[in-house]
Amino acid sequence: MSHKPEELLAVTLARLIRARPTRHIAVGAASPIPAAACWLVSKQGAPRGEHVRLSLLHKRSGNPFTEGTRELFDLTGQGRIDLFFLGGGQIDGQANLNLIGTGEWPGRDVRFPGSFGSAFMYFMAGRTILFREEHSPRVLVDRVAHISAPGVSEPGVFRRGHAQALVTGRCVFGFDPARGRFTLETLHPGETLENIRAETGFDFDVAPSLGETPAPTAEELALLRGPVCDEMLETYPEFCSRVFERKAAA
Amino acid sequence: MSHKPEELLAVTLARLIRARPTRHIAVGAASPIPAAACWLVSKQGAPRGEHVRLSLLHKRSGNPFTEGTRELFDLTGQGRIDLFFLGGGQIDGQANLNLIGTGEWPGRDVRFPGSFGSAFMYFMAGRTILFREEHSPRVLVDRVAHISAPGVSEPGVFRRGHAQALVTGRCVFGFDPARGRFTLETLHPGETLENIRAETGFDFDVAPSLGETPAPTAEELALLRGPVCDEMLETYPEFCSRVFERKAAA
Amino acid sequence: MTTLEEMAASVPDGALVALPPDNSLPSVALAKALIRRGSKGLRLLGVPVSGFATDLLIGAGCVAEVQTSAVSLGEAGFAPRFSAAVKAGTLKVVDATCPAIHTMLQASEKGVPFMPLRGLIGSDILANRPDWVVMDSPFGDGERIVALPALSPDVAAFHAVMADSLGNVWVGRRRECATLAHASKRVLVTVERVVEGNFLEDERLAPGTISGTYIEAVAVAERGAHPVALLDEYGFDADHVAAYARAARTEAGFNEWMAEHVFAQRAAA
Amino acid sequence: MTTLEEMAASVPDGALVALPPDNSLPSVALAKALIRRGSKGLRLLGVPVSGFATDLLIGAGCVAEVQTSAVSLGEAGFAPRFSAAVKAGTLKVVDATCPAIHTMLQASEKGVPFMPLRGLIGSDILANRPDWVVMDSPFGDGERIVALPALSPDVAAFHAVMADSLGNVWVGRRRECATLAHASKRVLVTVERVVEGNFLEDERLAPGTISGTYIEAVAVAERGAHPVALLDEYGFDADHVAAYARAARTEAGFNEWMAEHVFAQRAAA
Repeated sequence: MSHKPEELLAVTLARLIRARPTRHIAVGAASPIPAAACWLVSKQGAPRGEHVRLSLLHKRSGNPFTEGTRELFDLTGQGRIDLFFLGGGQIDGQANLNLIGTGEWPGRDVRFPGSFGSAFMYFMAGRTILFREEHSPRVLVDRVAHISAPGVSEPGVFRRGHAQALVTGRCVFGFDPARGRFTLETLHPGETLENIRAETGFDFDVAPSLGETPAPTAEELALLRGPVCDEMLETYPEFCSRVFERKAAA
Repeated sequence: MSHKPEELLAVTLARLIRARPTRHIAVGAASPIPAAACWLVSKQGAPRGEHVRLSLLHKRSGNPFTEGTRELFDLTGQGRIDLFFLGGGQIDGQANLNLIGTGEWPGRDVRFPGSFGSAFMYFMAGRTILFREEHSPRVLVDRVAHISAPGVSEPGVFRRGHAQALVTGRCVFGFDPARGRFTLETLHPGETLENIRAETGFDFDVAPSLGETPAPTAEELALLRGPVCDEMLETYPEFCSRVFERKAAA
Repeated sequence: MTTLEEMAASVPDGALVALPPDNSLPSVALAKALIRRGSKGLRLLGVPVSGFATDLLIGAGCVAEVQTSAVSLGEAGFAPRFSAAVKAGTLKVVDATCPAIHTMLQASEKGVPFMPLRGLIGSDILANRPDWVVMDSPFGDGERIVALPALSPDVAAFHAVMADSLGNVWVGRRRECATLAHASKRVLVTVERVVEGNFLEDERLAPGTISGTYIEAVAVAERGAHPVALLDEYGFDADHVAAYARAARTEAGFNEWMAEHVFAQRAAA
Repeated sequence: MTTLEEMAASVPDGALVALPPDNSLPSVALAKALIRRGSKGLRLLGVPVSGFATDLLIGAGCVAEVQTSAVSLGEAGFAPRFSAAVKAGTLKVVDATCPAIHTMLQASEKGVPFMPLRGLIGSDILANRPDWVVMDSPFGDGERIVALPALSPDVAAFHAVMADSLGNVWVGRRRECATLAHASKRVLVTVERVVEGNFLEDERLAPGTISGTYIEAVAVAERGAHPVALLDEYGFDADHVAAYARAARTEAGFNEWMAEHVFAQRAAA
């Protein structure tokens, strides 16, 4: 069954979510692909029988929080958020994130919007999946110009979680916080190890089992295009129209 | 015009309130006399043209707080409460308060209910009026058995306010935090300096101007028995019936 | 949904159980169910003070320790079974002051190991709290201030007006219950009723709602705060509390009151 | 009650002005009035990030400094006048992270000089904040943690749904506005409408109400959050913001947009 690249990414993220126990996911990024992945996990039913709770921060109605924007951070501080998604204008080989900008502080060359809650969430969520569609030496750099949120922390600094993986438009990297290094796990269709090396500014390890990122199954695609799309139409009409070819009722 | 002892106390407290700039008073104690004093100040109109805000913590409807019981303490921490009332199972000559009890900690002889917020409010309110109707060596002691809240603080400890005065059923003492001592200011009708010394367990100074606590004026009594009583009927029906001889509508 | 008696059975002996006081949605119904199940060794936390439900639990012998800023029946006076237990030395009392309890819960709510609080220095409350420490301001301005450790109750229990289909509960302006829920490991809520829908979708109800995220179980207990008031649902039953205060002056009187008002309820149920 | 233009006139040049972002009741109406009055040297605080109103004020030359965790137009992309000002070096940017801004305001709300926050260590945000200090846990457990100083804005401004006869304002679930109000020296609120009564007497409205205790002035500004959404009153006007984002790519386009959407409003009023 043919599928769009966004569908492959959503299914790939969903499999990473299901790989570990996950009770509560917060999705704060503007990107609809992590949201689709979370809804897919929710619609697939719990991998271990547990209910997966989603807090979608961009949902227009029924905002899950009643203490204002503070509550997401408090909730995460309490250890109740098992998984968060982060991206970055730059990501380096130690999983450091730069959401500030390039050039002299605070981003005199290119200024990104800013760090949002990353300097807290990356430490306090149970784990983080890094997601950035653009996979180029511009984004995946040897060393970020400025660290919004560090990939690893020294002893004495409380840290609950780290990056689980980095998913890009080209491949999936796993991350080992003890070694502070990424390992290339799977290649999306059409990619080669050589191409990944050329497009990646940081050094990484290669999994002995390196293979192709598994394509979505027919069941996964049916869920994405049906009930997942139903849930996303209100918040992401443009995405649903482009990827799933469905429009919200007028 | 004849008056009840409670009316003298309410008027005396009201005059102490009006003696200093006061924008916001919180009344937390169960005693209705400070509440009557606050309502009297409010009904008299502002001494300097400012509006006096009352937060009556025991008001049954229209509780002023929407952050729960935390808000009173936060409000006081912010410096927005100019005046609070405190009492004590014991009060000593340094204005230390004991709301814990007597005998071995935590009050093996007589246990009082506990400190409530006194260990914070006494430091953080703009000033405190101490009020205790019983004036006896049992209550006014040389040294409290346990300090719930200290009357004075050492350098390096943030303290916004202290006791302004101690009003009892027998007299009015002023308090000087720099010296940590009370000064007898006025005697209620029928009291003598000798009697106050006999009934007070702590040593105190005597104001050169020592005189009688001024009786309520006709205007003050009219306000107390009319509009002040109107405001208090819902919360303090027994008090209004006993002191003002008015009953709430059935 | 669970039943009140199942909810009580889920609270292990010895647990640190947080209860709001009489002006802030205590679940008197759950306190009575804990007594009926024969709870032992509970460590109660008053948020930030303690009232009627705490006196019942102490009198019934369920409580080893109470951490609180005061125990009182309000207009009805001292809490008689608390006073008797202190005098007898059968109850460990850990005194606090109201904002300190709020602060320790807020530290858990924010996921920080401690929070500072002004006041307290020079009070014997501090002198009797080895778990509270005086620190110098990290900004080098010479201020000494108390650092209070985060406190996370094993179980928080309160009585809300209503729950919805998703397990959200509505507590109105009693937002200390929200902080308590955020700070606690398990949250058990009794309610007057369960209604269809999702409070979080309603802008008028959402501000007084605690998300089901924090709630482990909800049980219906009609008039579950009685004799305490429940917002605008029902008022404070002063006669009932005064009658209790009179009866509970003696252990025999307390036991008689319990037979009628706590144990007879199960027989009737 | 005051007017919008009087309210704007009361904000002194150079003030530290806290503004909530586009999902949290910004007073776009007051931002426009500040531009019309020719405010200068404002120091803006994003609570905890900044959006449309901040980009307008920066573009109009009212802003010397912005302390925030991000400046963004959301779906409409980067904030164009913010980006231009950073590139030109005409704007001081003090970067923060969202929970740090909440925490600094909560410290003011509680009247403590600082509060700790986890995270942050190893981030260049911390390295660029000499006012934030790393401290050792006072409990001797070896944890290193950041202490954030209390932050008290000179002025907080937001747009509420309604005010009542006593100056209480209703913000529903956007309780960050309540913390902001508690933490700030002056609070200026625009509203859609003023209604009779006292929200604090109504158990359904009280939980979303900020007491008039904290509010200095209220002015009516109908659709005062537009183009941003206001709870269930009106939605986000994505077309309007996208059109702004396109126009404001250049200074000339921005000025043209301002003439039509900011300065023409006074002429019409």
